[in-house]
Amino acid sequence: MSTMIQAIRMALHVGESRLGVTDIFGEDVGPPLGGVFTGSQGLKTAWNTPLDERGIVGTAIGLALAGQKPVAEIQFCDYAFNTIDLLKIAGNTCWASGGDWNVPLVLMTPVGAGIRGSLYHSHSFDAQATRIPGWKIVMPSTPRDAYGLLLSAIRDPNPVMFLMPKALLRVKSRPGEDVPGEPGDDKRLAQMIDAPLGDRSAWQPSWPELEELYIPIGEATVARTGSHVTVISYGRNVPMCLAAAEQLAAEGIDTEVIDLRSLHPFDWPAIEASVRKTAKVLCVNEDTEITNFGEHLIRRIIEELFYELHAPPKLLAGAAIPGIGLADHLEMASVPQVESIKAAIAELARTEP
Amino acid sequence: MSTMIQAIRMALHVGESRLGVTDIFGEDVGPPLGGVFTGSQGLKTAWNTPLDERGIVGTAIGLALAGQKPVAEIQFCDYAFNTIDLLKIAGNTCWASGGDWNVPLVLMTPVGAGIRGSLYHSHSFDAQATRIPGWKIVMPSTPRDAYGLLLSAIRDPNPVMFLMPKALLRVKSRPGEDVPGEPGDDKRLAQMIDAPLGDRSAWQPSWPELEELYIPIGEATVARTGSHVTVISYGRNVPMCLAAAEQLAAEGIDTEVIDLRSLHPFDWPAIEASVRKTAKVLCVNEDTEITNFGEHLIRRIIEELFYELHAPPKLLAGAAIPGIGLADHLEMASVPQVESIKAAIAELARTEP
Amino acid sequence: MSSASPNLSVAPPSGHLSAESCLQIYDLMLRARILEERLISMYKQGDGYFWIGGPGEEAFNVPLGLLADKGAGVDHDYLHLHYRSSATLLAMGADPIDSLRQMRNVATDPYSKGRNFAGHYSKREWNIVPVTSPIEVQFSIAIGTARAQRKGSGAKGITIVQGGDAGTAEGDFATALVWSSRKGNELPLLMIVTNNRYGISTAFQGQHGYEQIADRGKAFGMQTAVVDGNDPEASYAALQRALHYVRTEKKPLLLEAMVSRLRGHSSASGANLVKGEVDCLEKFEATLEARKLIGKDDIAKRRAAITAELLDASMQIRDEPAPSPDSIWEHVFADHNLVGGER
Amino acid sequence: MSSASPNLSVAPPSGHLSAESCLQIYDLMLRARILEERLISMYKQGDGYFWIGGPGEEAFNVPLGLLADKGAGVDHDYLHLHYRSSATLLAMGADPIDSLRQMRNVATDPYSKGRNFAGHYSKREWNIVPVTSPIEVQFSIAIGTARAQRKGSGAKGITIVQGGDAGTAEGDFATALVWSSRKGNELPLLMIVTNNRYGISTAFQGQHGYEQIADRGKAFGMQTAVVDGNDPEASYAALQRALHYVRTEKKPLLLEAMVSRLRGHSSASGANLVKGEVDCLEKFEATLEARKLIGKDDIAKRRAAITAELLDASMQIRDEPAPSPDSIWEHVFADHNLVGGER
Ligand SMILES: Cc1ncc(C[n+]2csc(CCOP(=O)(O)OP(=O)(O)O)c2C)c(N)n1
Ligand SMILES: Cc1ncc(C[n+]2csc(CCOP(=O)(O)OP(=O)(O)O)c2C)c(N)n1
Ligand SMILES: [Mg+2]
Ligand SMILES: [Mg+2]
Repeated sequence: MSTMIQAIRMALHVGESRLGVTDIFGEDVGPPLGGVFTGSQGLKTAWNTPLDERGIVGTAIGLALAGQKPVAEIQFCDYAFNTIDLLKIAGNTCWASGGDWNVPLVLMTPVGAGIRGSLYHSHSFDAQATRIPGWKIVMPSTPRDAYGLLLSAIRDPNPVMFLMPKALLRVKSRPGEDVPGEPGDDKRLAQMIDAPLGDRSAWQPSWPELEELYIPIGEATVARTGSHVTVISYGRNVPMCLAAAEQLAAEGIDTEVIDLRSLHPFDWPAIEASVRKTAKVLCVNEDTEITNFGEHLIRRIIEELFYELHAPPKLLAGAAIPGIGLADHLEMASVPQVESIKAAIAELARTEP
Repeated sequence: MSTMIQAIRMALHVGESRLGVTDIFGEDVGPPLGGVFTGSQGLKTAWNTPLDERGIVGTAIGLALAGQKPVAEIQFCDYAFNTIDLLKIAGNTCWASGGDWNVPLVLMTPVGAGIRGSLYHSHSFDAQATRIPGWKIVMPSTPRDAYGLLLSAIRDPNPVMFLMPKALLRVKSRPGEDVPGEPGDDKRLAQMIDAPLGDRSAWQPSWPELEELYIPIGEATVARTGSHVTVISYGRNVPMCLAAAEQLAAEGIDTEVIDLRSLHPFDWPAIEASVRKTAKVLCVNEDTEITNFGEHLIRRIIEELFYELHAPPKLLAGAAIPGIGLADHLEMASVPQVESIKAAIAELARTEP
Repeated sequence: MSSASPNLSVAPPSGHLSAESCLQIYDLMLRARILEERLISMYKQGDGYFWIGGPGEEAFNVPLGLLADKGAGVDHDYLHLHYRSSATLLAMGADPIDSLRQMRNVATDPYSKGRNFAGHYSKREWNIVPVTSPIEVQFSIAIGTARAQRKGSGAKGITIVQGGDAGTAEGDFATALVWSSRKGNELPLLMIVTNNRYGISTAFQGQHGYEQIADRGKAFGMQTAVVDGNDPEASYAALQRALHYVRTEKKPLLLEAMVSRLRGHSSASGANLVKGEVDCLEKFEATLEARKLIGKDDIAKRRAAITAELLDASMQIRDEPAPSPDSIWEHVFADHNLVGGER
Repeated sequence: MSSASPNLSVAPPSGHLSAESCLQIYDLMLRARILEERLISMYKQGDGYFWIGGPGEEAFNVPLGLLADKGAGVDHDYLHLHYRSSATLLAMGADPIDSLRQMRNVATDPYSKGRNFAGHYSKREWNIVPVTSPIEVQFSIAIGTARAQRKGSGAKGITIVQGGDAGTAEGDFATALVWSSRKGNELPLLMIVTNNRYGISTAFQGQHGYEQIADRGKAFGMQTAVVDGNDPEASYAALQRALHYVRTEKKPLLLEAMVSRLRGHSSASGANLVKGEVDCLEKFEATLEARKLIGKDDIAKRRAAITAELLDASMQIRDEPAPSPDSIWEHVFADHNLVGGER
């Protein structure tokens, strides 16, 4: 029963010990802290960079061009917006050089709301990320998926963005979501791989015997099967959609929840199969709702499945405002909540063709 | 018969001589060049900045906060992607301070393909711009609209982005598209306000007696009325859509073309009225098609007018690839052309409900 | 003359300030320290979600607040501050209760209406530009207010921008150096780096190629200075000199102040007392005692009085309303050009 | 020893290179100049959409190409070049016909398959990282290849990054200075600024606060040098010293080369001859004549021969195919880790 952040740490350990990862770096990623969310504690190749996101992304690109395997972190995606030009270069170098160069790097960054982070610790990055061609974009909602997607990202010869749902990083895995090889007992796991509080200069992690698991980039998973409405989501919103679905089951509404996991490329066949079955679809994400990735999913569905639909596809996303406010009411009113997801599903379910 | 770039120059002259514009600045914006597209020739307050887009946007924000009226230019929108964080700050300062501060600045930048600009002189910015809350976004397709929208942008107390369709900057206005007060004879206008070639240190423009014209931000215009299909576009693609419509008229297809002009806020009533009439809609823009602003328009149409539609709304946009290639075939295959627009309209027109 | 330091005599040759000035500064340092302690306990009691602030910077930030030319518009100083500037605000005359309101994110928070973190001040009336979480962007924005005040503009004010040591690695710091020192186009910009030798968990050591960050200004031919930010009198004198230079020459100056970080980075790292850091308040108390300007009992009394005052204040705001959900839609756009003087 | 300058003797005390070396350098400078002239006439004849290149930088860029350790991978030098680097490519052994192919944006263009502008080179086989249009980003990327070659890595190569003078105002230039000079974490990075005193239409004068851009390195405690980039022998010697230092110390060095911009910024400004700029080729011809190493007639002959050769080359590619519309979909993603050694 690992947490997602422990699963990420274990994947990085497998990365640096078996898959050739040479550098895991970013602000406060190295000792003593090992990442503001502890994701890089106890890793051999983790180091602290200067406070300069442009340098971090540039270093990642350069290391990749030099045949290394860098995993770079932007401490919060809220602070990646001064590097979009460099992210575009990471994504266009292979194409611009006519295939002469590839850029095998992984960029990790925590995203989303849910921790009362106010204006600059609540940003989503999925809409921005899916606008940068040449990148693969993944976003897990369980520890096991985080582990398996990160290993696939490390092995990919292209730039891969690994979006970490902030609010889920410390949530424990549910049965079946374990990392293959982790000890069943979570206290034990914590003793093995969590750095102690206080002085940790002498501390060494003892890693479990981990098996490699590669969740293919581009494969969604049906987190809940249902027949009335299809909900397409990813990251933090997936457990919310599942909770909403459970509550609606009592009201006789049978909801299918697709956890997209990969935003680019995404699993169109999985979406198509589900929408053909339910004829009703809701897209849920936290990013601001104007020029939003869910709008792309809806456009694609409209283009290809218009005549299958029994109701207009809906988007439930973040309010189109300049920031997410600190106070409870403000954050709650700005991004989808279980209640608003329930209401949207129910409305779709009740729509008569 | 001014060109769009002359209309922009005339608006900036009115801005600095009557509307309190204090600084018009950017790379090569001041003497001797007066802008790589000549947009700031002969202006009193135009000056050259260091080659630093972050400094340009930061300076614009600071000048605005200090109660000045800055008009900043990013030489090509392709080079604005290292400033997205600052653009977000321009857009969130009023909100973050609970209304304590406003940020009255205008940011101009040339956008789009059509000049064989290859990877870094062909970018569109409409999708990125509409993702930055707190900004108003305008994009003209005629000299007159450029003049009237720029004057409205200058007078607005908020940050306004003025997207200049590169490929239209040197196109002459058609009848009725003149700038109020410009001399009818374009040779005469050129003599008055275009800087001479070679040494221009002694040159002074002589400005025509210009009337002020304010095209309200948020108001679209119906560039062509029609009854079979609604085409929603802006900037460079508008003349293309009009050409396609004219050619299709011969085939008995009657196309309505809406020139959105303002992308945020946009004119929903104009869209609604047209779609209720035609029941078929095509959105055309040049930006990459994944997480594209046209997808927002389609989602809104689906949400509000689903049952009015006789065909699935279509998007014709830029290919989702890392860049626009230099060679003719490559650029043509990457962004909408008159032929592809015609085909898309015709397909919609022929769709049976 | 400008409204700066209205009731403070210029430092006499000895380098000591007058008794009156010392006590005023001490009182403000103490209030600032106790304010931060109150904010930290509010955080620990669950009366706020996040704390970040300035314990350890009072000896520098109080003189800054006293010496800045306070007011609205280009004839006064613009302040682009860091998130550790509570002492500067108090020295300028801010009411500490408003900091508590922001910590509690209530609708009455005058700095952000319950939207932003503690220490994220904004006050147009005093030219205090909204503090932003993104590190160092204030250095790119400050060149804009400074340009509005450049030589020949007729503006009487200057621009002051402040940030931490780690943040100087961002390109924005270089942007401020480049843009403020252009030959013939210099800007009246005082750049302040408060160097506490840390960026969150990352030590200065091993991240920088120079001994002092102030050295980076030298390449640009600008005036630079380094001051012991734990000494309020030295800080006062250094700021007075720096402000005088920037005000009269209308040219940039880079000032580095060596300060302490007494409660660690933020609540994320516990906000507990850190060992081995100089405490400017204790140090100044010792100085004042040695000079017989204050006694142990006065100190205890003042401390108790201010603590009680702030405890009352925190009680007073207990029932102030939270912002309403619908308020998220307010102020997305402005209807008037407030900075342009419209109402 | 490294493959650098295989057939060039080290500069003798006199500062003069051997006759053989001088003639080799001259020949390469001449070829580079004539190549650019050919590209410009192709542009003017409508055989290309845009020209940008290096007339006026041959005296510096040829020695750079000769001295760089050519090869693939961390044991050779990575080159993050500017868009005026044709002379460097030719000195490394590139075939000029490939530059014509890129100008004509034909499918056979080995640097970008008809996708990018002239002068935007890319050659993994020689560690030539794709030239990017965005100014200065190469300085943020170069620190990454340099890190892969840092002290202790065992890598034999170093990283060379080059850009113009105006571009140093971008934060990326500061990023390279900060990241390459971190105490104890220095990077083997040679930073080159080719200073032609212009950014498009904007003169150096009035945009910078220092006399020499190289001064900016001093604040970081790094080695700096300024060289007359119009003198190939001085440039050769300066590069040799700089490369030796970076190679052996594994530390950064900032080298500023004063160069000319003989055809203006690009075809956007006409690409015509500019008055009042030193022409390094004419200057070197005069030197070689004075040293009796070459005569007017040889010069005329060589010029005629190379001109004819390049004219033939431009004929040869006339009928090479344009890239197909569908090719836009190629190489969006890589199937193999080429940089990791996969085929
Ligand atoms: C652009 C950006 N990157 C990262 C962060 C996260 N962060 C917040 S404070 C901080 C350290 C700042 O250190 P320093 O500049 O020395 O200021 P100090 O907190 O020490 O006063 C970091 C990395 C941020 N707020 N902004
Ligand atoms: C980030 C960015 N901003 C603007 C431009 C447009 N531009 C192309 S070249 C140039 C001037 C570059 O001057 P300098 O760095 O001195 O190099 P030079 O061309 O003189 O060799 C500018 C502004 C660009 N290519 N990239
Ligand atoms: Mg610090
Ligand atoms: Mg130059």
